[in-house]
Amino acid sequence: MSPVNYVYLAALLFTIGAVGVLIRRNAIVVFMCVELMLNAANLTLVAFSRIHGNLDGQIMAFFVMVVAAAEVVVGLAIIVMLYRSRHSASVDDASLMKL
Amino acid sequence: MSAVATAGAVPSLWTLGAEELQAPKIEYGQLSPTIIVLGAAVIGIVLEAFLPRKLRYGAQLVLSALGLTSAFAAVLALALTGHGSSKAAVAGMGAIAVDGPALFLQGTILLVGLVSVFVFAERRLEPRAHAARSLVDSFAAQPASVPGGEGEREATKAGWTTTEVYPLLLFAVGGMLIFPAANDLLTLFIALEVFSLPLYLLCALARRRRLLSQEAAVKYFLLGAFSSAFLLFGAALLYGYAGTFGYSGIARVVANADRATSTVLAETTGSDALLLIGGAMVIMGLLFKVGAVPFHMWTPDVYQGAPTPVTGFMAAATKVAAFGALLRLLYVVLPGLRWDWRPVMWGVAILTMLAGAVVAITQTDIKRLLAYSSIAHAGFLLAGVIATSRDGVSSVLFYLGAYSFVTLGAFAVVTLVRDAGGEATHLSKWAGLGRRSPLLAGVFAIFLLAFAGIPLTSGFSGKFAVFKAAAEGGAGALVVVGVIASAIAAFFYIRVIVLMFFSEPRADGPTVAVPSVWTTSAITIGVLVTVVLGVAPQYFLDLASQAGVFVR
Amino acid sequence: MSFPLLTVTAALPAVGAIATAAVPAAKKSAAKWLALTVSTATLALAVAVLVRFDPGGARYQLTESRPWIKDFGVRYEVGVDGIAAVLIALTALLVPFIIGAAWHDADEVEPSRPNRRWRPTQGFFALMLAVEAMVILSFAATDVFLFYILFEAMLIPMYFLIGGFGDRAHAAGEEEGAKQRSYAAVKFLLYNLVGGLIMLAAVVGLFVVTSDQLGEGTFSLQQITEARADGGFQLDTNIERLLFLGFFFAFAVKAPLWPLHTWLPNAMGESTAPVAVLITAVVDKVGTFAMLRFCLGLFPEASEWATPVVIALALVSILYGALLAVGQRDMKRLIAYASISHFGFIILGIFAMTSQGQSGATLYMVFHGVSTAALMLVAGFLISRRGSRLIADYGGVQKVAPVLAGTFLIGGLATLSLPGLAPFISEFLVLVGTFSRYPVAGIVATSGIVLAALYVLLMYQRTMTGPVEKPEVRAIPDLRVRELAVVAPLIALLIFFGVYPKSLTDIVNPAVEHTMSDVQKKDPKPDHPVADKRWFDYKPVDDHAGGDHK
Amino acid sequence: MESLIGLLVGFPLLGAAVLLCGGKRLEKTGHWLGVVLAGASFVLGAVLFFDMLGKSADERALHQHLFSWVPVESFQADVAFQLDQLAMTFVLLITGVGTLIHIYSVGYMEHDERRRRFFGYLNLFLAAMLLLVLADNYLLLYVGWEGVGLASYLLIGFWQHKPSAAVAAKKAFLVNRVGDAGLAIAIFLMFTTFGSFAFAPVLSNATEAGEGKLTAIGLMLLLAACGKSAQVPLQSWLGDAMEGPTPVSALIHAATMVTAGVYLITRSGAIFNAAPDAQTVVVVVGAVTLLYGAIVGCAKDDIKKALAGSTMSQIGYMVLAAGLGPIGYAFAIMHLVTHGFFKAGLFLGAGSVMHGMNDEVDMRRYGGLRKYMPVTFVTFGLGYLAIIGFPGLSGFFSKDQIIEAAFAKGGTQGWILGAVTLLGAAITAYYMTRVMLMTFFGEERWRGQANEPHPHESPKSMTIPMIVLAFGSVFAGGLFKIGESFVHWLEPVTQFEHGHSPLSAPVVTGATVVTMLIGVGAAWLQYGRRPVPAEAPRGSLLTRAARRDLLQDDLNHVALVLPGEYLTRGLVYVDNKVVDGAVNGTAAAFGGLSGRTRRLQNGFVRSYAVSMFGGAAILVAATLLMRAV
Repeated sequence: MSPVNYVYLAALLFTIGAVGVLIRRNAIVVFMCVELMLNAANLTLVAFSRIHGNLDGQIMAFFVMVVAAAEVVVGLAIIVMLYRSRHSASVDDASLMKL
Repeated sequence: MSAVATAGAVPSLWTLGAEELQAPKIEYGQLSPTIIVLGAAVIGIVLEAFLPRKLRYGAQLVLSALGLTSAFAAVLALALTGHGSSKAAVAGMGAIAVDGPALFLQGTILLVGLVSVFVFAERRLEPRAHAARSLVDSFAAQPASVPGGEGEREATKAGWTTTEVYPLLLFAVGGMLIFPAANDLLTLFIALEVFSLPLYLLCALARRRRLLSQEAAVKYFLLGAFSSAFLLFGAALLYGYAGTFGYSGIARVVANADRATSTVLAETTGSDALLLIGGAMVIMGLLFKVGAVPFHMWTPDVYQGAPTPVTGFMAAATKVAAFGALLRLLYVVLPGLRWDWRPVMWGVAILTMLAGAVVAITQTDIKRLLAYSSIAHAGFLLAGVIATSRDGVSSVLFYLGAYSFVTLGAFAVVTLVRDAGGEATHLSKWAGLGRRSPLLAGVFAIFLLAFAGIPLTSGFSGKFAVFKAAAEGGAGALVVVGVIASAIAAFFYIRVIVLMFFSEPRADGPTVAVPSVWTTSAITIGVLVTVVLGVAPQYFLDLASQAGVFVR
Repeated sequence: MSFPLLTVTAALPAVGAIATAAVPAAKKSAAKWLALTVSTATLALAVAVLVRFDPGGARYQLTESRPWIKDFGVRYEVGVDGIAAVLIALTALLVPFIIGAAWHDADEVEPSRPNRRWRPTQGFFALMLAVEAMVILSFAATDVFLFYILFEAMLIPMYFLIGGFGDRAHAAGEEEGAKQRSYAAVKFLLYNLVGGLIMLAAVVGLFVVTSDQLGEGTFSLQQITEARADGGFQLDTNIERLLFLGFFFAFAVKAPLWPLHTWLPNAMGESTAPVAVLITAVVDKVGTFAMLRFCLGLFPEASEWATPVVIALALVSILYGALLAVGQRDMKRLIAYASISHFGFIILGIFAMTSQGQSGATLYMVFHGVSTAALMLVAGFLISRRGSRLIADYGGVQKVAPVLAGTFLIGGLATLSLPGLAPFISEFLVLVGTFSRYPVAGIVATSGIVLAALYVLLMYQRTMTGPVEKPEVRAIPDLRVRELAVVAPLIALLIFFGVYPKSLTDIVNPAVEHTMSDVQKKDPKPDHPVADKRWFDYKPVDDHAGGDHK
Repeated sequence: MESLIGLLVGFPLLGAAVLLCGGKRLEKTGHWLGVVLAGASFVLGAVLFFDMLGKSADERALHQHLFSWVPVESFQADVAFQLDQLAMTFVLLITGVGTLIHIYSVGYMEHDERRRRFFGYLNLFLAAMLLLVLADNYLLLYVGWEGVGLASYLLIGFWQHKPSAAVAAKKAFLVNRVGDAGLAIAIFLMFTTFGSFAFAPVLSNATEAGEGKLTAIGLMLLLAACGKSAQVPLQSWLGDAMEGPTPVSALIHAATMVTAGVYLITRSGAIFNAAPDAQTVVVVVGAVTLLYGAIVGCAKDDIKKALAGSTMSQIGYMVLAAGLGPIGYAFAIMHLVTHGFFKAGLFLGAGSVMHGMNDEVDMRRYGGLRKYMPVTFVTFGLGYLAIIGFPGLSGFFSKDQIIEAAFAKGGTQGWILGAVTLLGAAITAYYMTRVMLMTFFGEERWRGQANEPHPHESPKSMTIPMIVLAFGSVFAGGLFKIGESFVHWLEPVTQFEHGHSPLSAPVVTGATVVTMLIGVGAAWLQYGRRPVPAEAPRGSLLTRAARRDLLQDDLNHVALVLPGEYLTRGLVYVDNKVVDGAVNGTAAAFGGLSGRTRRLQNGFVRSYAVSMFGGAAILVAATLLMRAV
């Protein structure tokens, strides 16, 4: 199987993630979709790393994982805070500021 | 398995021989500004853990100020020793460029950070917590507590303050220092996250109107994460195209230099789709940070909800960092694609200028108004970016410097106009401010006039520089659109001035708090920079134009 | 470098403005006297400029030049030709009178007890001096960029003068008055700002073309003119036209030219009379001056290209302004529309491209300034007495305040260009200059003088004559000494220049010649020129030389 | 001697300045200052006159160059005076009659609290009028031209508390302005044609220019003359101008200012001579006005308005004569001078009557006044005889010669003009007899009125000027006629040709006398034999129209005033709604756009994300598209 297919798969994942961000209401799920997008990127990186035969992509993937973890920390903190003050994790409820 | 796999020479982390590892060469001197700031941030965290509550404020303040000042001194030293021009080089194994634009922007960011620290440190505005004698600042007593809940009340009573904001600010500044200097996509992404994550948190820390603050944080975070995913995916595609993350490497591939030598490259570069899609997505990530239409929608909400000192810092510093990164990306990585991205950027710039100006007309909240104004200004800056000339770079650099101080000053003024509910940001409450406090209103009017680009203010010099560069770069039509947008924008800046000076003060109008020396000095610096860059900009134009060359 | 007279002339009121603003709250009248003293001293300096100016000398004199913003090709370059010198003198002349007339204008907005922060009187006079400084410097600027900066920057103090210290005599009550006032101020600022921003695009464009052709971007008028004379600077026709339009638009807003004029009646109506004078007599002159100096000087060919349209617009302005003046019920708006009509004449004179037209236009700027000042200030005195701007609220003032009515009439007569008063000279020159190149336009414009008589006399008739029917009018006192001291010298000047305009034409003519050579135009020759035009070259008409004596 | 010319203007100007700026201190004595300065000007004029008489005809013209006035390139205007025979004639008339009327006014305005100002205006008028006739170029003439207009404006509206006076003053100025515009355009034309507008160069080179140009100049000058001299179609102001104090009517609106048009045409003779078409128009204007004025004069019951109609008519004669060219100029001026005497006298008489009749002006409320004011009656009667052309009196000589010259025009034109002038003479006799009869004869209709007047003779200061003018009315014509002295006096300036009338002179004279007698008879039949009704009868259509100035004002109202008002109102609307509306509309449009656009900012994160996603898609697509294109 050509590694290129992994790239296609990654693109699919990325799209699923993006669409998930657009259609899901729950902040946690939205956030997970973002993570999905990051992972799609990881997959792409690894696949291209394979294709190009160098390590850069793989190293990048590690960095991305770390960053994603950090993002989770911050993100969850914020989402939990939101949940605690509103008793809802729906992103649509957080729409006090508009226009 | 494909041919590549069977070649047997697939390097991986597991097969890599230890003897091939070379110790990375780090130019500590050239990276010192970043290292100092990040170091200070780490120390800040440590202090936070070990110092008693009472001492934290003072210690953090000194540490931040010291860290930023010494980092700025380091930048100065680097610039004076020619690292901005003749000795410009790529440091940190190709990760970070130390050149004119980088140093100029780092200097600007550090100054902005320093002034922001001043605004953060203001503790005279909020009423004292009655149980405790301690003064409090604009940040939440205990961010984790539920708004309006028991925990919050107790924390407030106890007079707690969130001194973590200083290390957070330092981390953000650290990330921002790297961002415009990042010389490969990996560093770019890391820097983006390093400065974004603290900002998300800072947004959530307002003492008053915590629901809005939290909402701002959520929105900023989700959308920020969303956009960084795009950036990352774009980076991955670019990597797929060029086989490297390094800017110069990609640029070489784009310029068709390396293709012949590599069969793999010949395959991946066979179609430019990877390059174009990847480039567009990376640019999109940066445009998000810049606040360009149609990636601007977070701006008003976040600017409005975030604690005003944070808004000021974010509005000024993020813009500087993001434009720095955008410039480097477009000028170093994608100059070969100029004919592809220029038309697209034209569209974005025009949309941004017009949308920002038009929507601002009907705003009723001063912070949202300034947010839309910042969108319009992003448009003007994009006009300079599109010039694709050295003049374009230096004009954008100058504009950024000028703009960031006006913004800081303006938001600092906003922190002072208060009523019982905290800051009185609704415009109707600003009616007649000129009667009650002519000095403050006058200062704010100067900032507004600078935003509007009235001559003898820094806004005018900046705008002129950018338009000049754009016109010379053949973007005369953009100048015309810019001029029209300026005219529209003038309308709402003037509206605020009218409100302040020519409307009768309301009986329940806000009071103008008398600030401590911190905010005063921040505003003073803002006014000084605004006027000096307006009246005698030549020295700074020289600086910017010397700093107008990227190292490749 | 010799003594920088021009800089000092402009800087003195600027410094005065700062000093005035700094006067403590309790010392209101000190601020007034300081402002008056400074403006009078400025007048002395302006007279020195006139005296040191040698009409037979170089085109620009008293020049100063130092680098300012190298990156933008900007220099601090000032210098005066005859036109500028005369206009600087006008500005410096009018401001003391304006200050004198405005002596109590800020009193009404004073807070009931002195307030350290809110000092309207100080602010009012400081703003006036600031405007004066900027206007003077903009007349002296020979660098386009420097001019542009002042052109824009002077809007700000003007804006505060209009919006902050408006006319309290408002029919619809205080609140509505405040609304109207701020509307007027915003309108003023927006119109001019939009004009200025469009000009900014053209300024940027000018930089680009100069840097393209001269190697280095420059805004120096002299440098560009010289380069063009050498053939080193030739603009593409289309670009030149675009740039011209950008500049012209801004000046046409400022001047104001139909249909960009509607800010003026609002601004003049809502501001106090002295500020209205400042607008129309001083600040707006920068617009017409700039047409003469920059549009014609920088873009001669485009100017010629645009001439038919500009002349048509000027004619429309003349008639339209006059007709609207006839239809006004508000005295100050009437004078504003009259000014629009007069600006039409000035622009007509400039674009007629004849010596008479341009000399006439220059004189027109000066004389219109003085005559409008006289008329408007007296109108202001009247309005402040009765508390109304509506013409219908008056009637028979002549009976109770004959001196006021007399000065008002003289101001009005000057406005309708009665011979013997200064504006006649300028109007006639403009008309004759226009006629000699564009006869039809000349004739159409001439019909404006009939309309001028109509609106002036109609206003005079309705306000000053007739029986005194209203008790408020009966209580109107005559002019006070201060007010007479403001008006009398203006009237004296109107008469003096009506009789002896040569004192000004001698200064202006050489400058006009230069402008004419900029646009490479010559006056049209008469069809049957007579050898010499002076009577003393002729014998008295010979009784047998009559011709058809059969 | 030259250097004294300026003083002619200077004396009254000084008087005006002193009187108008002098303030209350001059309230008591100011009017005498006015009289003295007017007199000084007259004396100086007389001195210059006798000096002039001592020279040969060719050397009589004097010049005084004061200073260069408006020099701009080829446009060279000087303040310079030219005193030749024509100007001298006017100087004497203006200062002479002017001084008399100053004296008269001392008495007439005795009870007016603003008398000082009145004399200031009168002096101002004298100065402007003298400037008008002394100017050596058209631009300076223009100054005087508008200057007299100003003085006229101020004096008509002197009683400003009367709205009618204020309106009349404004109307006079406005109508005059139309004429002034004509003069201005004439000057423009001269400048573009000759490069000059001074008399000497223009007039001596007039023939070099094309006839078309000259016709245009001539017509424009005629327009100016029409305005100033109340000729059709710009005559409407003169009747209303009678709102002014009577001395003003006598001086300005009878003797001097209104004749300035005749002066202008005569002065510009060289231009008209070379432009026959323009001359024809001049003649037509004169003929029409002489009939118009006469008809209007017949119908008016207001004594001053009747006289005003007469003035128009008489000036019509002069204009007609001036339009005849060199055969008529001298007679035009001659009639102008004699008319100056008798018309001023008539007006002063009318003023005297009003003075004794509580300022009543309606002749139907006069009657039988000859017993009460004998001096007025006699002087007025002499003026009356002079104006109707009673043989031997001034008017007879001057008018008769105009009628002769009209016939001498030759051809059909000559016959028509002759007939018109004769008809005019008859009507003149009719309306003047009417005035005479209604005022001084018949029943004392003023008796029994609510506010019964007590007619009495006027004081000396008023009667003496009337007597002096009566002398002029009687003898001036004869004096001028002796040896054609007046014609020879003017000939160097205006040229003179003998007209060749198809009718011999005695025939014309006879016809004139006969028509005059017919007019007198008709009037006597109507107003002498029968009692005059105190209320005006309805009258015929023509009478009613004539009472309304032959519908002139109505015509103006419909043709000019109403459309003007609509235009003005319409423009005010346009300015507010369209011009301003466009701008406000643009602002509002941006506001609306803003309001609509900001709704996109709906507060939902997911919508923002959609926008970003869409934006990214577009960005990518656009980039790809750019490559594809």
